[in-house]
Amino acid sequence: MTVLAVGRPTRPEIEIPNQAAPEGRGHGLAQDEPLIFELDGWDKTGVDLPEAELDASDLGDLVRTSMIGLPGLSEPETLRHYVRLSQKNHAIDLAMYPLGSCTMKHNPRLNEKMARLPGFADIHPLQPQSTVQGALALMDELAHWLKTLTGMPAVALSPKAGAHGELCGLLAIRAALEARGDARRTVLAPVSAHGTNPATAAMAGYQVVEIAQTDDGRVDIADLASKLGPNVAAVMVTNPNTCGLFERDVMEISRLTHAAGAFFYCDGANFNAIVGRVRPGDLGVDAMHINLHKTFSTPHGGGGPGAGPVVLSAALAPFAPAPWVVSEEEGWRLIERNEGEAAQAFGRLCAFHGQMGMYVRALTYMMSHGSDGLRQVAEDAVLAANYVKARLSGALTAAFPDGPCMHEALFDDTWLEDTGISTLDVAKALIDEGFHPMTMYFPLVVHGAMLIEPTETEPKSEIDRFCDAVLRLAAAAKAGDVARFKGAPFTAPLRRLDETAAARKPRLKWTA
Amino acid sequence: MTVLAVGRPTRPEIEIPNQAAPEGRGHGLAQDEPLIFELDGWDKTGVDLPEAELDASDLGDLVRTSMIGLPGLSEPETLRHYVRLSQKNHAIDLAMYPLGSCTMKHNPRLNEKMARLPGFADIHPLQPQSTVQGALALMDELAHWLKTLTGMPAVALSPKAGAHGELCGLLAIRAALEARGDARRTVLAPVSAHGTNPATAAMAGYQVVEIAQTDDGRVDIADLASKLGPNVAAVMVTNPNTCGLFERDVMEISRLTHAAGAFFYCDGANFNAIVGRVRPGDLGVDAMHINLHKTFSTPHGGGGPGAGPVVLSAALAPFAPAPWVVSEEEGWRLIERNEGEAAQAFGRLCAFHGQMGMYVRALTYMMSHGSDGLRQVAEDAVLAANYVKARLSGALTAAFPDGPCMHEALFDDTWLEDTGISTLDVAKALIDEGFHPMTMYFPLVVHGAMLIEPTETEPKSEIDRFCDAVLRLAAAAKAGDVARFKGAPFTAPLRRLDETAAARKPRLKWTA
Amino acid sequence: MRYLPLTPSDRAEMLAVIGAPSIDALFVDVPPAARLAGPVDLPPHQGELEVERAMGRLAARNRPAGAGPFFCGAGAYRHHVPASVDHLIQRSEFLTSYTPYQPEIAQGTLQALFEFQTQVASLTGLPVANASLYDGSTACAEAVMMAARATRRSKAVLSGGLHPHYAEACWTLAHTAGVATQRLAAAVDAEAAVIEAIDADTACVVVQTPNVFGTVTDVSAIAEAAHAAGALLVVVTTEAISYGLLKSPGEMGADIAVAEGQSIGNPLTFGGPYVGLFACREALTRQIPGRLCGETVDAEGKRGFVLTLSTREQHIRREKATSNICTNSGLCALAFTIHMTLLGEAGLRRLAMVNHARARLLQGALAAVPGVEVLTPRFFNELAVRLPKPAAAVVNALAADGIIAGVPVSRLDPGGGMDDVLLVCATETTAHVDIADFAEALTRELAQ
Amino acid sequence: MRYLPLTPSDRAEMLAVIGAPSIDALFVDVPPAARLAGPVDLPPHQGELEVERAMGRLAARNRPAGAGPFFCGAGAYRHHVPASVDHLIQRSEFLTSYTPYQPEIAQGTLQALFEFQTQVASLTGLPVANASLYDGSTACAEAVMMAARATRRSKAVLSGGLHPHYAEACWTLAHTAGVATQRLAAAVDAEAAVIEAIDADTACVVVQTPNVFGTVTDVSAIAEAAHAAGALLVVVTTEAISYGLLKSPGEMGADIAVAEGQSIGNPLTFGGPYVGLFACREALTRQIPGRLCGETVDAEGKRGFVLTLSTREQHIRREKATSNICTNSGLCALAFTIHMTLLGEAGLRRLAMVNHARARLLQGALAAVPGVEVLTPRFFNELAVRLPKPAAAVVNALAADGIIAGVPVSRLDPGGGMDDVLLVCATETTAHVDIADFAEALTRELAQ
Ligand SMILES: Cc1ncc(COP(=O)(O)O)c(C=O)c1O
Ligand SMILES: Cc1ncc(COP(=O)(O)O)c(C=O)c1O
Repeated sequence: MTVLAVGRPTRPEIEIPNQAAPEGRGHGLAQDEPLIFELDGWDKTGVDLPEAELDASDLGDLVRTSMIGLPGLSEPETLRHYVRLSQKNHAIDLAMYPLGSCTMKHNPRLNEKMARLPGFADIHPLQPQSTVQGALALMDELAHWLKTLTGMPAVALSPKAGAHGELCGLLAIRAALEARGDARRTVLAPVSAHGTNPATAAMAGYQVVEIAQTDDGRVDIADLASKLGPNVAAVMVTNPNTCGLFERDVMEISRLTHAAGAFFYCDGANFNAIVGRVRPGDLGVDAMHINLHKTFSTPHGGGGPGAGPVVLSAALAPFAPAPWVVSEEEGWRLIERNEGEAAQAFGRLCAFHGQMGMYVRALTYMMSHGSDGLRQVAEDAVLAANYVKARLSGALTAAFPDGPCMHEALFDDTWLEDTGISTLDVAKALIDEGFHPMTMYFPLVVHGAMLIEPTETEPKSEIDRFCDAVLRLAAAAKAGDVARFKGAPFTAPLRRLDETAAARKPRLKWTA
Repeated sequence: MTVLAVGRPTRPEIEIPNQAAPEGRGHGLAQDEPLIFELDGWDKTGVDLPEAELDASDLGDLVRTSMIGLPGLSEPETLRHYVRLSQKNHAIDLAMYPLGSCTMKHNPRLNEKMARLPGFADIHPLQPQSTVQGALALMDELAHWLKTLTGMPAVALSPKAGAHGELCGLLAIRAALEARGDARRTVLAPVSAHGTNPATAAMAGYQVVEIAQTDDGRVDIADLASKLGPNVAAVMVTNPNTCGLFERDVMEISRLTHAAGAFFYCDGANFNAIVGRVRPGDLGVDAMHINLHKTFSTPHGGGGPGAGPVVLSAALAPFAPAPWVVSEEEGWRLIERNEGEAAQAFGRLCAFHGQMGMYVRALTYMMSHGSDGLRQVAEDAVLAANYVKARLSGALTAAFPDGPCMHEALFDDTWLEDTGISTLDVAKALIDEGFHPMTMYFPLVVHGAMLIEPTETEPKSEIDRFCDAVLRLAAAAKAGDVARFKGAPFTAPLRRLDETAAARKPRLKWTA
Repeated sequence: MRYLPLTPSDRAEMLAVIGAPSIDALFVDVPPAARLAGPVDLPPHQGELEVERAMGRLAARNRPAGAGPFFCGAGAYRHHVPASVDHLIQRSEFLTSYTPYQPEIAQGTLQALFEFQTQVASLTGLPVANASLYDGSTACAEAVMMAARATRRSKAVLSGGLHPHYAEACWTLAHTAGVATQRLAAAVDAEAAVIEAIDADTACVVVQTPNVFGTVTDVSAIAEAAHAAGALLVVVTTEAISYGLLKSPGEMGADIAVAEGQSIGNPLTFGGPYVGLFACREALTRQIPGRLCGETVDAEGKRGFVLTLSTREQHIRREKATSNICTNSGLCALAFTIHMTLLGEAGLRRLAMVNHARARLLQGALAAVPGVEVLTPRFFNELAVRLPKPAAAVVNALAADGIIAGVPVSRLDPGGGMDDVLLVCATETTAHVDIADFAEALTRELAQ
Repeated sequence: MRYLPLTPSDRAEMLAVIGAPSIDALFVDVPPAARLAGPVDLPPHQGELEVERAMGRLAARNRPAGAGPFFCGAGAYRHHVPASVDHLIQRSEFLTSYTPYQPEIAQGTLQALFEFQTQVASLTGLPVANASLYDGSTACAEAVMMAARATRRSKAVLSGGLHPHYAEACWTLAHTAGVATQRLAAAVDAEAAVIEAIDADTACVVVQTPNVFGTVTDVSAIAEAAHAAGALLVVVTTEAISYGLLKSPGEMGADIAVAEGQSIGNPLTFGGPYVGLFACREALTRQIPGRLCGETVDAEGKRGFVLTLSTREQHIRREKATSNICTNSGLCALAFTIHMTLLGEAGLRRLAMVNHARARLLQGALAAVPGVEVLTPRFFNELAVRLPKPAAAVVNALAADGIIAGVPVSRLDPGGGMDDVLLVCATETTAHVDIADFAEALTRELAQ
């Protein structure tokens, strides 16, 4: 059996004899869909364009004469191809998607509509600022909401996702330290941290030292204290953490961190659990990214785009990268260059002003909820996770049974001991129950982790349906019905996929 | 076995023992979805509304105090419910939909986008005409395209679908006859006519007399001549007809009709076959409706809305119902009332000016194709149908094997003789092959009719895939694999439905 | 052409399989004189960009209701439709499917129609509803025809409060079938005159509430009078949101209720497509025009839905059908159902109350304008006011100022002698500032 | 609140199951001092209508590119995106799914990514492409880092034709990792100076074509020089449509090609979200940053796709990962792939030719304006012109006239002494009349 370091199998354990493919490609409403390269589109197009008025003779042999190798399809064929493909996806709009740490909540369609107003979608990042005052005002307003909700004095909007936000935060910290002539080289982070935390720290030029975890799933304060020192630039802690728990001693973490002359970076991926109820600024946080695509519901789109604004403490604010917006008497002004008020900025993260399309969606979402609704978001998210934990704890093994969890409930695979069934098998079996599996094998601190995040937008009936399905599977596992798990999924568009084969001899593009 | 008059079985012939429902409601990506009334939404809502500033005390006991009985769902629940339901539908966007007589062609998304421009979607039918000049210009332009394509001098835009257009045409004929003091009482129509033809004639106060059909699927001219007379108001002929054939003697039909003092109504549902190649005005037609939702691609939406403008000859034009648009020096003017230039109008068909939303889509479609593209539409549609006919004729029995067909190919069930398999069974078995079945049991003139209309927007590969599937089924039928047919569909969201039970004790709404 | 997938080589191959020498050979049955040699005289094909620009130019010449103060009603109403409604009805599976003739692969459409029928029945307070007709006016005409069939009588009494377009549509359909329509005189409170018009020939009485002048009436007495005379009562509603506040037709004794459903889920779109609601008493079920969706089971006993009682319909019954309708308003009905599901009972009631409140604010503001007289005694969200000038002229003058002041009665019913009457409407989309601007502009205009 | 399905009674039931007395009890781990007693100081929730109005007011204060003549490029391009692209990416199944961690129920996303990778490889003329990065600029910075890793060298030579924002983003990422970036002087034909900057420390040379001034360069000689010195060549393209006309990076010897993919399938949206394209030679595969989608089979032997080589990535390799990127630009990549599929080879080539032709028309028109000097010798669809006045002032003056004249170089690269240089761009969306209006207004403005 091929397994990853974290113990996750990567190829199906059962071998099913290679069956003859059915004749035809469709059955009922489902279609096996070839790749566009196999659809006979070598001389088609799905667009009508005018004749060019002039040729490219001026370009001489700069012109490409070789075949590019792009198939084209008429519009009806293109539409059908991608509609068919789409139906092979699970989605929030289809059923609960309890992917822990990912906050798969409802994506309001109003947000999509607003982002498509020509006044937002059809403006250029470099057209005169006098012609985009509404866009600048919107960025300013978004910044106001983020600052108020976090209790922080500044925000850098431009990071393009959470990991990019982490980088922004660490670079601001690095710049602040350099500004005081203090070249520290280490970042402390717990083992439970998301992979982006150590990866970002490394990118920002830091060595990562792990902080131990207590038995109750929190930062081990004694260990932290012992590792803090003059070489530590920052402590990176996720709060609520990736075990779904609030860091009870967060005040102490920030106190110790600051006492050691370091900065406190908070991974805010789990801000959904506390939005409107707790302000990270009140916890001593110096920098925290906010995944707008999690807490503020910009759609994940099968892997992005996201947006990862970073709120900053007063100490870090001067080092924030351009661009940012200031509101002046004559209107809003975009500070684009690292000069004047941005002279201390640590650099530039990306070409333009960040993810405007996501700003529109996030602000629409915030205004829709309002301060009352956002607080309710946190409460319902936490309530839902604790409900899942309560309903499943009898059959599964909660990783941290004592006390409430926050927005997600973490289980380990102790309950599967001696069944021959793995966390992966349970995940795949859940597919046969109509659900997207929970996050598996993350965080790394518990064995065979199953991290369940229902979010506040699941109705109780759907959460119950999910819990019923998990309990059914737990009963089946205990009853020794191994085939139901090892063979799963049986009802998805494909059976279990062989990831080992994919990695061993990578085929990363179609070839004729 | 319960069968309709046309020989169509209406309940499954096989009985499958009532199995225990699976636990849970989902499997893989599919969900069994309850009705909204079963989703526990009696005290929810998916909208946020302000408080009313005033109450309804002024209305006293005109106010409803009883419970209405409407469930409400939050937005995420509503979205999920209807997304799940949608996935239980076949659609053109999923696979070929060769429903003869229905012209299920590609629906360009540009048309949808244009119809949603606020300048079209957000205007009121009764706001001042000076504020809707663009809308009136669009109607005028649409009228121009329709008149040019049909070679007819006038068009009434307001009918809301094909059947409504038929009514419009017959009422214009009736008014024209009345205007000359000629109260005729009969309409002649072939047996192959669509059900709406006789139904409309009856609604317009006429008795319907059937015209016989020749062995080659056309109007029997001798029979027509014999039935024409001073009591015949109109001859209603579909051309191309519902057997998918062009009425070769159409000039003779119109000559005889006019000679008898009657009008020639042409059902234009099949205009797609000849658009840009033949103008009905050149054939002597007096009135013809055009289903914009067929030839001009406005989407069918699971049963409408459509639009059925009627082109009219000079003799009938004065009797067209208001509203219509005239272009004058100061701009466009909507004639809304049956006075002045509309004094002879036969009446009013509906409250406002017809299906503006469909006009936008249809004109967008026409402008996209242009005169060249529309001609190509007809050619490709006819080519595709003849190709299907050629490929299937060896295994199936073409109803009219000699000569080319137009946009659709008609087969009867002779090829199923002695197999115990019916046209309905073949249709249901096609579902298991991933296709929407062809039109079945229509037209009534051939036994167990199978009417296949591929349309011009099917790629050859998809038509081949369809033909392959039909040929596979034909082979299976001949090989006696009856179970494959009687049990079909096996792979659809539901097995075969019992229509007899539905009609015997109608349950037309949910009850607690 | 981007929508046509066949390539020249596809065409050649296909012709070869057919055994035809050319495309022209497939058109041999067309009389030579009628074969066009080349394209008709219309512009050639254009790319998306070009078409979009041309349509955009046309759209820009219209003044959208949302662009400023706007007070038109009279059968079509501007309401806010949640974004998710329009998103859902654009899903391929709903948008690009046909009438659900193959129920096994059309349960999405069918279940939604079943939900629609149930909602319409609840709203109208009647036991049976169909799966939609074209719009409110054709539903009204169909109701008259159904009443004539059911009672075998040949006269319909149309209240003077019935929307004139509806009355004309009824007349058009009825008179050809030999059913007379007696249209009573238009008046703000026209319902009072209905009862005396009922006689032994009367198949039905058609009464609208809120009527075209906005007046809300309890039609119970008319129902009693109609029933006593063996006639049916048809109750018409052009503003479906009013069901959220007012007694339902069924509760007041209606035999048939018809309505324009546009207000729920559907944009104004210059008058169409809209969706006609049609509900009635159970005894009339087999007389209903249009599609009906019913519950049944599949071969495994699972619940499912089908089109049913199709022996009423043209494709089975042909000239004996209850109507000629075939394609109806499926997608508009879906939009209605989704919006209605979002609203729910609580949302609809609140929405109705907000509409009513805004109309009362409008009433108050207009009543304070010198020279304006409010005519409608009890209204839901629209009312008639008398101006000291011809209403059409005032509307035109205010339009030039960017205010769409409402619908002059003269536009609907020219002969009525009500040229100075204006119909005004307020909904949840009417802001307080819109009302203030309107009152101010009207004051100014009337002072001239 | 319309997005929150739990009712008060649901909440009570759930608390009972949990055995908690109140919601507050679930927040016990929060230090009391940090528990907010009530809502923060922000407005309360609002309905769709109210929010839509507020956002509409903001949008109305921006001047959309489509509202009139428009000539901005410089890294973001206005192209026509077919309506079907935006329709498809809004399908629930694409829009509301996560990174495809469970491939059995994410084949839609995965197959589209595999198509994307293949298209990007074809366009760039390189064998391997990843599943997208944030945008062109971060892709460029990642390319520099990858080159440093692969060559174990620590200097990157950045051509003076590289978009200044890209150069800044490279510097920001590189310098913290101890990789020096040598940024050469900005010049319209800056590529000429690149070769001499290559030395034995050089990990890579970063050259943009068409460069920020629009200049198209054959970089083959630079490739040779780089390879001779053991360095890699990174070729940057900010206008992906140019791939349809110009020699590909791979054909000219690039080791890594990065590009901004926005032009294909994605609207301007004020600078983001966009989509970074990243392709390279096969030998670099295991050094690639970001997601890779690969082909495999399922347990029944059917073809399927999965995310692969994830041992490069942060979630497996943590601090040793090739990048920290997690969420990338999936939906923008999907839009790219769909638009690219609609275009096909023929469509892309034609589109590129139309862009080029319109830019030549623009060049001709501007060259005829007194005082204007065209600087760019060979261009695709944008070029630099020297004005007799500061470009920023001219742009502002023309904006007041409704013409968005382009991007002043001063806005990108303040210290460059090119205040009189204006970057102008034409695409298929630039109408002849736009060009004429621009030339006329510019003539007028310069005459003042
Ligand atoms: C805890 C945590 N941190 C950081 C990230 C990275 O965020 P992004 O994917 O937006 O880069 C994630 C995302 O999954 C996360 O869950
Ligand atoms: C031949 C024919 N005539 C008339 C009609 C009626 O058209 P509509 O459904 O638009 O009312 C149809 C529709 O199926 C048809 O096929």
